[in-house]
Amino acid sequence: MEAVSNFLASDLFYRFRKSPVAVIAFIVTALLVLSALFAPWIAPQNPFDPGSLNLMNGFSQPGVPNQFTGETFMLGTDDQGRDVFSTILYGLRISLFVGFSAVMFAMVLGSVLGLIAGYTGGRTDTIIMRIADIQLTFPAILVALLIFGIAKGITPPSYRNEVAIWVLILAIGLSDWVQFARVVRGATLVERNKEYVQAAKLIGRKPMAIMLKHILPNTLGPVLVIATISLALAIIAEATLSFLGVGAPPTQPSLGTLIRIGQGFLFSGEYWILLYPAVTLLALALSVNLLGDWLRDALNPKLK
Amino acid sequence: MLAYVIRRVLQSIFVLLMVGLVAFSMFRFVGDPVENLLGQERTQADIERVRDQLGLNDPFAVQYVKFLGNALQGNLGVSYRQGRPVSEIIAERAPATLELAGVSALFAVLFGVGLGVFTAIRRDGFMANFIMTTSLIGVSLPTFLIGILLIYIFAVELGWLPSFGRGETVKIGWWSTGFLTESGLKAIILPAITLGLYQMTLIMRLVRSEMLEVLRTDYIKFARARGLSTRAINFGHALKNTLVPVITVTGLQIGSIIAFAIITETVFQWPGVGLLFINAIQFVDIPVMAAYLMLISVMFVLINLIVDLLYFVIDPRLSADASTRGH
Amino acid sequence: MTTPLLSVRDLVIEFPTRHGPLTAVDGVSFDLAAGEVLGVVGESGAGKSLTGSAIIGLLDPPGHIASGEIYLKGERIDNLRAEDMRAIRGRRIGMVFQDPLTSLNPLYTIADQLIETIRTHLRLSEREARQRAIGLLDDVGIPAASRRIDDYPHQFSGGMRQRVVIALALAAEPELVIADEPTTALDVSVQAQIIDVLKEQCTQHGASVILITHDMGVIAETADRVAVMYSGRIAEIGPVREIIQNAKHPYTSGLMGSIPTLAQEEDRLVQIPGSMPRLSDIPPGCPFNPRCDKVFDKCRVQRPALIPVENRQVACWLYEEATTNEVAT
Amino acid sequence: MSKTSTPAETPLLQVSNLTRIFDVSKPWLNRVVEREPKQFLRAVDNVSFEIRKGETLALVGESGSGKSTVAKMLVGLLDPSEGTILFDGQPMIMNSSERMMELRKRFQMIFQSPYASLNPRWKVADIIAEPMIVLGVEKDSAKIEARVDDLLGLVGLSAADGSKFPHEFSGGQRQRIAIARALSSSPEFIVCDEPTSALDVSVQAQILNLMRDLQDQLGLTYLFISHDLSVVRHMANRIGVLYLGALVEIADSKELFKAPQHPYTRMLLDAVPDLEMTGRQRKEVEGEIPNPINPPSGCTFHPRCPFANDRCKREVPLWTQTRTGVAACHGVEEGRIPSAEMA
Amino acid sequence: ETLRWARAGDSLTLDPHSQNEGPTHALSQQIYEPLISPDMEAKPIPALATEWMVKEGNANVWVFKLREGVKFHGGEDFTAEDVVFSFNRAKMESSDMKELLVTIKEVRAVDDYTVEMETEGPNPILPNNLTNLFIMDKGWAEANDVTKPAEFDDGEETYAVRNANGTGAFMLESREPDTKTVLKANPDYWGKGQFPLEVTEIIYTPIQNAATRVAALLSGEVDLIQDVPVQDLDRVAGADGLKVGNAPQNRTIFFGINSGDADLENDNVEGKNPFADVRVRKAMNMAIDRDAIKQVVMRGQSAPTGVIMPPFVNGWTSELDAYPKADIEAAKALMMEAGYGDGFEVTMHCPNDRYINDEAICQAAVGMMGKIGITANLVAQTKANHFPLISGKKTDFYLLGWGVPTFDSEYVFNFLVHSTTDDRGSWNGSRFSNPEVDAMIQSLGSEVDLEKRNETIAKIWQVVQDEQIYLPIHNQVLNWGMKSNIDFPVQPEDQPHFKFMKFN
Ligand SMILES: Nc1ncnc2c1ncn2[C@@H]1O[C@H](COP(=O)(O)OP(=O)(O)OP(=O)(O)O)[C@@H](O)[C@H]1O
Ligand SMILES: Nc1ncnc2c1ncn2[C@@H]1O[C@H](COP(=O)(O)OP(=O)(O)OP(=O)(O)O)[C@@H](O)[C@H]1O
Ligand SMILES: [Mg+2]
Ligand SMILES: [Mg+2]
Repeated sequence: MEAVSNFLASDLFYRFRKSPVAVIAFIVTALLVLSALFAPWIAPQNPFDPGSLNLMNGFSQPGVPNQFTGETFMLGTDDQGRDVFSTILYGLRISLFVGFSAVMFAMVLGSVLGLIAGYTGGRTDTIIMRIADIQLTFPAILVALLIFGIAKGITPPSYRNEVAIWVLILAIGLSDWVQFARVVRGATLVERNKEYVQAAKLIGRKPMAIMLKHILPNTLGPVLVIATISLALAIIAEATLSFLGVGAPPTQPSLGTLIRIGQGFLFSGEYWILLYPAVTLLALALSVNLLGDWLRDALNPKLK
Repeated sequence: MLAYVIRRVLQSIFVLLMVGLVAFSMFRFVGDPVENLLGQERTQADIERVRDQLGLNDPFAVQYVKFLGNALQGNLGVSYRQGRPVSEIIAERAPATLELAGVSALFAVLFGVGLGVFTAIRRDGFMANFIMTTSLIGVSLPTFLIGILLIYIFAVELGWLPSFGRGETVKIGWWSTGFLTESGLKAIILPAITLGLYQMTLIMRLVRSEMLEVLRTDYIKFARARGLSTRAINFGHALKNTLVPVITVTGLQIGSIIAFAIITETVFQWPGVGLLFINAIQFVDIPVMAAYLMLISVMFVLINLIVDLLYFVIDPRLSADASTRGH
Repeated sequence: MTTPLLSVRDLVIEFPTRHGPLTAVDGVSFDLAAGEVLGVVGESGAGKSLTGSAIIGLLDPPGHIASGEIYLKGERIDNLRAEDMRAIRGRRIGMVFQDPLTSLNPLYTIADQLIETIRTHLRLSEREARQRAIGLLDDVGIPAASRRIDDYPHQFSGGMRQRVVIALALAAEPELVIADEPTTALDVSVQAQIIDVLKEQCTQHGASVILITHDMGVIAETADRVAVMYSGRIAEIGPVREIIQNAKHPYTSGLMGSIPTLAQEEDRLVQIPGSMPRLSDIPPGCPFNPRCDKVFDKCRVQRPALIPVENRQVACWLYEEATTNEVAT
Repeated sequence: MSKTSTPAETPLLQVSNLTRIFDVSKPWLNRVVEREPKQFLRAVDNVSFEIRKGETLALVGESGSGKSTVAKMLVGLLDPSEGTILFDGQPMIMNSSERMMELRKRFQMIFQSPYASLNPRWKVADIIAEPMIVLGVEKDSAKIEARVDDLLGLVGLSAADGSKFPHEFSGGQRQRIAIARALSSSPEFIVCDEPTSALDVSVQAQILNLMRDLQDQLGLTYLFISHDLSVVRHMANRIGVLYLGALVEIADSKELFKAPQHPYTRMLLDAVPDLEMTGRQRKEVEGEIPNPINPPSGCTFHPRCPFANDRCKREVPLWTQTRTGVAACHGVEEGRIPSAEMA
Repeated sequence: ETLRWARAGDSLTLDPHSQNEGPTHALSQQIYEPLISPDMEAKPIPALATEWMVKEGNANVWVFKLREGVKFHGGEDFTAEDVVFSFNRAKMESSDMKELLVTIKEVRAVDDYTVEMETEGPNPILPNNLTNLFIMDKGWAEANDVTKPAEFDDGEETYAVRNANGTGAFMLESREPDTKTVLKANPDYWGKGQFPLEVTEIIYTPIQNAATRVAALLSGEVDLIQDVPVQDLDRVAGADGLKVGNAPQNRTIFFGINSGDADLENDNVEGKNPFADVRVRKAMNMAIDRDAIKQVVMRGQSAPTGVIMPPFVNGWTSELDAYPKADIEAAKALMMEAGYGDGFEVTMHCPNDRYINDEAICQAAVGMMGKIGITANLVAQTKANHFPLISGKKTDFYLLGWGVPTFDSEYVFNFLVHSTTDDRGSWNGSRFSNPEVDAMIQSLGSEVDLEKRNETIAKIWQVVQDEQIYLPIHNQVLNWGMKSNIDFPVQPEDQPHFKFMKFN
């Protein structure tokens, strides 16, 4: 309770209220996240249950009754007769889940490695940062493609669908940890020379305790900013990967997969299969990006 | 500085070996090349014969050592798909990718730095805020969609620019360039924008925030106190200091431009190494994939080296204690 | 009376915040005669730097002059257009900042920075400007100036850098130099050298100096007059010697007492209880009243203006009767 | 009174031949390519002194003279390259043994920056309680709470301040919190590394007064580090002067100011601006501190010393007993330095 | 006139015997010629051979009369020597065409313009196998050291990969693989007067991405594209100056189901194989709504079928081709009867870059299976990953397409119905194995009595249909988009022969 009222009184919240862009971005993000969370209750159809679909509903125009079945769909249907609106909600779920998990994974991995590298220094630092360099040599989509390749090779075919999402998360997360590691390492290098760390060393605190209790909380600001912007990136990365055929399975499409499917109908006039998922993705990525942007400025003490 | 270069080169070699190893071990999982090599009428005996010929029955370590040994002699093997030496194919395709990446990078850097400086100087202006917000649209849609939309608008609907390929090219030695013909120049516009848009946004935002940071430093304040003109301060003092961190990121970004060319090249049927790689994946053309990854790493390493050397040019402090960098 | 070189009248500097404007400098007025050295002391946050920045027109936004006037040789300069003010900066008013490490652009040689400054203000050729630059460096005591001028800032030690900064501030022979804590970042043994150079150079060029510092010792040795600031206001202003030896304002005397000295050995230092109020809750009346041991009712309600006492001015109700008549107007 | 010393007891701290060498060489490859040897920086060079129970020893010196390095070695934040430190007769070996944990309770440190020395994410009460908990001084949480309140009161803050965060306090108040933290494990010996140099004079006076009060109250022993001679004079019983890592003079506080022996000590005194307007004729201070990586030969002060001769350039001076204490100077030893009584 | 031609994939090599693959043959067809060539309706017509017949008195020998006065692009005369050389080359180990020629024991030149081919036994359909067997010039091949097709371990590019010297209507001008290939009309072509030969230059560019390919046609940058996505047909047909041509393709799309194994790896039924029960297979067949797939997924561009062969094939009948109407209720009842009333779960494998809308077909099928309680987990992946699963017998439920280049059912049986042995049944992912059927299939190879042979074929088909070994979906329809001034029929094998192209 106190925390809430503290937050409401804080400068951060004040600046938030004063920034219309941030407020709008926040509302859009919140709406999208909530509708993804409650998709099963909001969506008129479960598009992930193929048995419940009627193929004849395919390519229904938004708001116009289907010529064969007479059913009407607010945002139309796709080539499988899936309600585009429901599919967007469910796809949003997948995209957000992949995005969140990938960023969490990258964040934890990167922060831990960065913390260790920055605090221990010396050889450990060199090794970790060299690994980071190698990682950077492999641009994100290559990492993802390769991990996908490996996963395909080592998982039995029947589990592919189940692991596909986790592989995506791993692939995107792995290509993203370096920036967390770098930022945390940089912050750790600064913090570890601060006198409060020396005060803790003086009383015989173990390095682990110093890293976790003292240094880590002080590196969270920039980490949070990167995490936000990474979230948008991860969602886009998932979409890009699906273009290369390594995204979510077609029976459980993410927003990216929907766009990949929909782009095939750009010339044929079934604009809604592409347009609505694309607008949703744009709204999501844009508002998350704007939030991240705003947060970066707001948390930067030098930028007031 | 010499020591620095030597160290970088040693590190690069290590990186390349690692990349080679990683790449090589991963390819074993991408699929079975033999299936694609033989038509649908092949027999089991054919499969065995070809596996043998390709050395796919050797133990992994033997394959890797063979690969490395050959690679060191500049022999990257023969493409399964085209039956031609990979080095030759790469040499044939690299100019297209390099020209595309070059133009994209130029586009990204020119506009990125320009708009970044503009938005930093006019920090609270309407235009600046507008640019800042709209620029995010460029990074909020996947590249392939942007490419397809551009094709739809500029090739199909307006008919102004070609939708695919490089147009006419001219050979200069082994290098084929699209810069010397009108159709070549027209053809590069859409792919370059598609590819560079993301990097442009990134550079622009980075330049802006670095510039804002620099504009707040004491030496800028002191420069103002000396009565220097706004121009001299913004462009002479602030911009140059902004460039130091911007160069690193730009270097890294150019690397990923080359990697992301995979998607742009697929969308625009741009005959570069990215398209080659995608074809290679579909065909499990292992020698081509390996060569491509090595090429990307070499480029990355090279770009990073150049970036690091640029630092020495820009920042006089570094020549004094080069040793402390990179640690 | 001759017009003073610089005249600051009721300067108010504000920062807009979510809770309304914060007044960081509140009604500061003083005059500075040509060739005079005015010391400005006060605790951190008292508004010293803001006052200095306001004079040279370099307040960092969102800080701004809310009211008051600043005159340079009788000409009002606080409301000039940006371009006109730029022409004054460096040419007529020079500035030296605290940290020589960060005041110089690390990517340009000393020569670049000096020549750029000189040529911005004076019509000189590149060669003449360079000649002049070398001369300036010589003057501020940089050995082998003609050789070292092409070095980069990082090749100089802290003290040398601060000499370069002084040379830069004096490059166009300004009439007024504002030095904001020019020695704080330097070593004890170098501080004295820098103060000497600064003073000597300004005297030579006939420039007046505003020396901002919180080191009373530096002021004692350098300034002609001193202004003691507290909570954005001047508490007391007058000749250095008198203020140090016989401070009138309770804050000033407390301040003097709290400085440990080499000469006398006291068991305890004089201690002013509490600390300077934050800008957001400056008490009504005299801002010093909660910490003052001589406080009385009036201090808590009414703000004292500067009251001339002998040949100085004090903002304290203790001295009211002495000059009631003059103040009443 | 704190300033009356009792010389008979064994000193609380005995430091002998303490040396710290930093390896500041370039990386191996650079040295090979550029044909440079390894480079070492003797940040602290053969320093010996003692501190008696209840007294305050001050170390003064310019930036880079090794003051902080000495302090860090004393509290175990840095390992000495050579030399020994005896605390109450026991050697300080910084490991996590039981004995060392016991020893750790007995000394503490106050740092220079009141901003960096408190973890901004911790509440003040937690900051103060941390040493107690980690060192196992107190286990019962109610008692810890009570002691935190006591400590806050002791340094002039209120118990309610414990639930705030550091950024809600002014610099002086933060330094009080830092002092409270230092006191929480009830140490006997506190190393103070420029505890007031980041503070305003009026606040400095409060802190200095507080520290002296605490010393009287709790019988503390201080090693007080500062570059400000006036502050040192106010706080210390004895003063050691460091130059380029080496102690050049140790003397009783009063004596040192009255009759500085080493030319460097004199120079430092001369550099202090004169608030009293005594009209004392100051000598212009010569030059700046040399690069500690390549210190001058012989007596490292000789390039700036007005009394230097050939011997000073060649020979490293040894300790000489002076009228007021000890000093390392050929001139003092030879008696060719004119006496410089201060007023 | 110049023709700008695009399709999804490029030819892999110009060496005519290295790759037995559609796009590769499509390009080679313009430059090289076989003895007997398919025309635009895929009917064999004389090319380099003018006549062919079984040798009188020896059923094991075919005689070919060669066209006289034909010259290669390099100016060399075409003779029987070249035919012998080319056939021997195509029979080599490293040739990809050798399987089509396994039955040929010897090829010999009788005189300059007569060639005899001796087969193991009587081979009535040999000429059908020769339509993609191109003739090279012996002298040219020897001079350029390309007397055998490239090996994979050679490490070097052989000359024939990027150079060509044929007798065809077009000559190679320049080639950048995957990018652009330019052909010029052959001024000395023997067929002048017989064919329209209106195209003077062909610029061939592969464009992989479907949207880009269509965009290129819509924006007028190319004149003819193969592989028009079905959803874009209307747009292309409706665009000014463009039209769409179509033709049934020689390829059937169907699902394979593993009915042979005792237990399935990819299902959730313990200890037994639900697909082993023919009722389950029948139920699955009934659950598939082929009309809906045609209507929605294929946009009308497919011919639903009940048998896994296209209509061109010897053995095809309209009865076989007939397919049941989807009947979920009946299918469910069958499932119940088989003891799977509650359904089961199984993995379905599908390529996503091989056939027209392959992934979408699978998705639709997943939904249809769902309606009778079979939960199919769809794994859609590239062909490079998909096909090895089938030939490696690692998938139980999969999509496959099959074309019949020989236009004879035997080809289908050999690969898809015969049990898997060293030389047969390599694509039989159904694991169906019946010794009697195997024996019947083997007999087809040497049966000279065509009537008897056709009877056997019909019998085998009956088994295939009764046992419901496969679930046929449809025959693909080919669509080519082109400028409306082009007069050019769509060839059922997806092989354009530009010498037939006319402009108006
Ligand atoms: N950008 C700002 N926003 C809000 N308050 C500000 C800002 N800049 C300065 N202040 C406030 O203005 C007051 C005066 O600041 P100023 O820098 O003039 O103090 P000073 O006397 O120079 O102190 P110091 O000795 O620390 O340099 C301070 O209380 C400070 O907190
Ligand atoms: N970790 C380190 N590595 C290398 N050199 C060091 C290190 N720590 C200190 N030094 C060097 O040792 C010398 C003494 O440093 P120290 O911090 O003890 O000086 P100081 O007297 O405390 O100075 P200050 O007044 O600036 O705090 C300096 O030259 C410094 O550069
Ligand atoms: Mg200030
Ligand atoms: Mg120190």
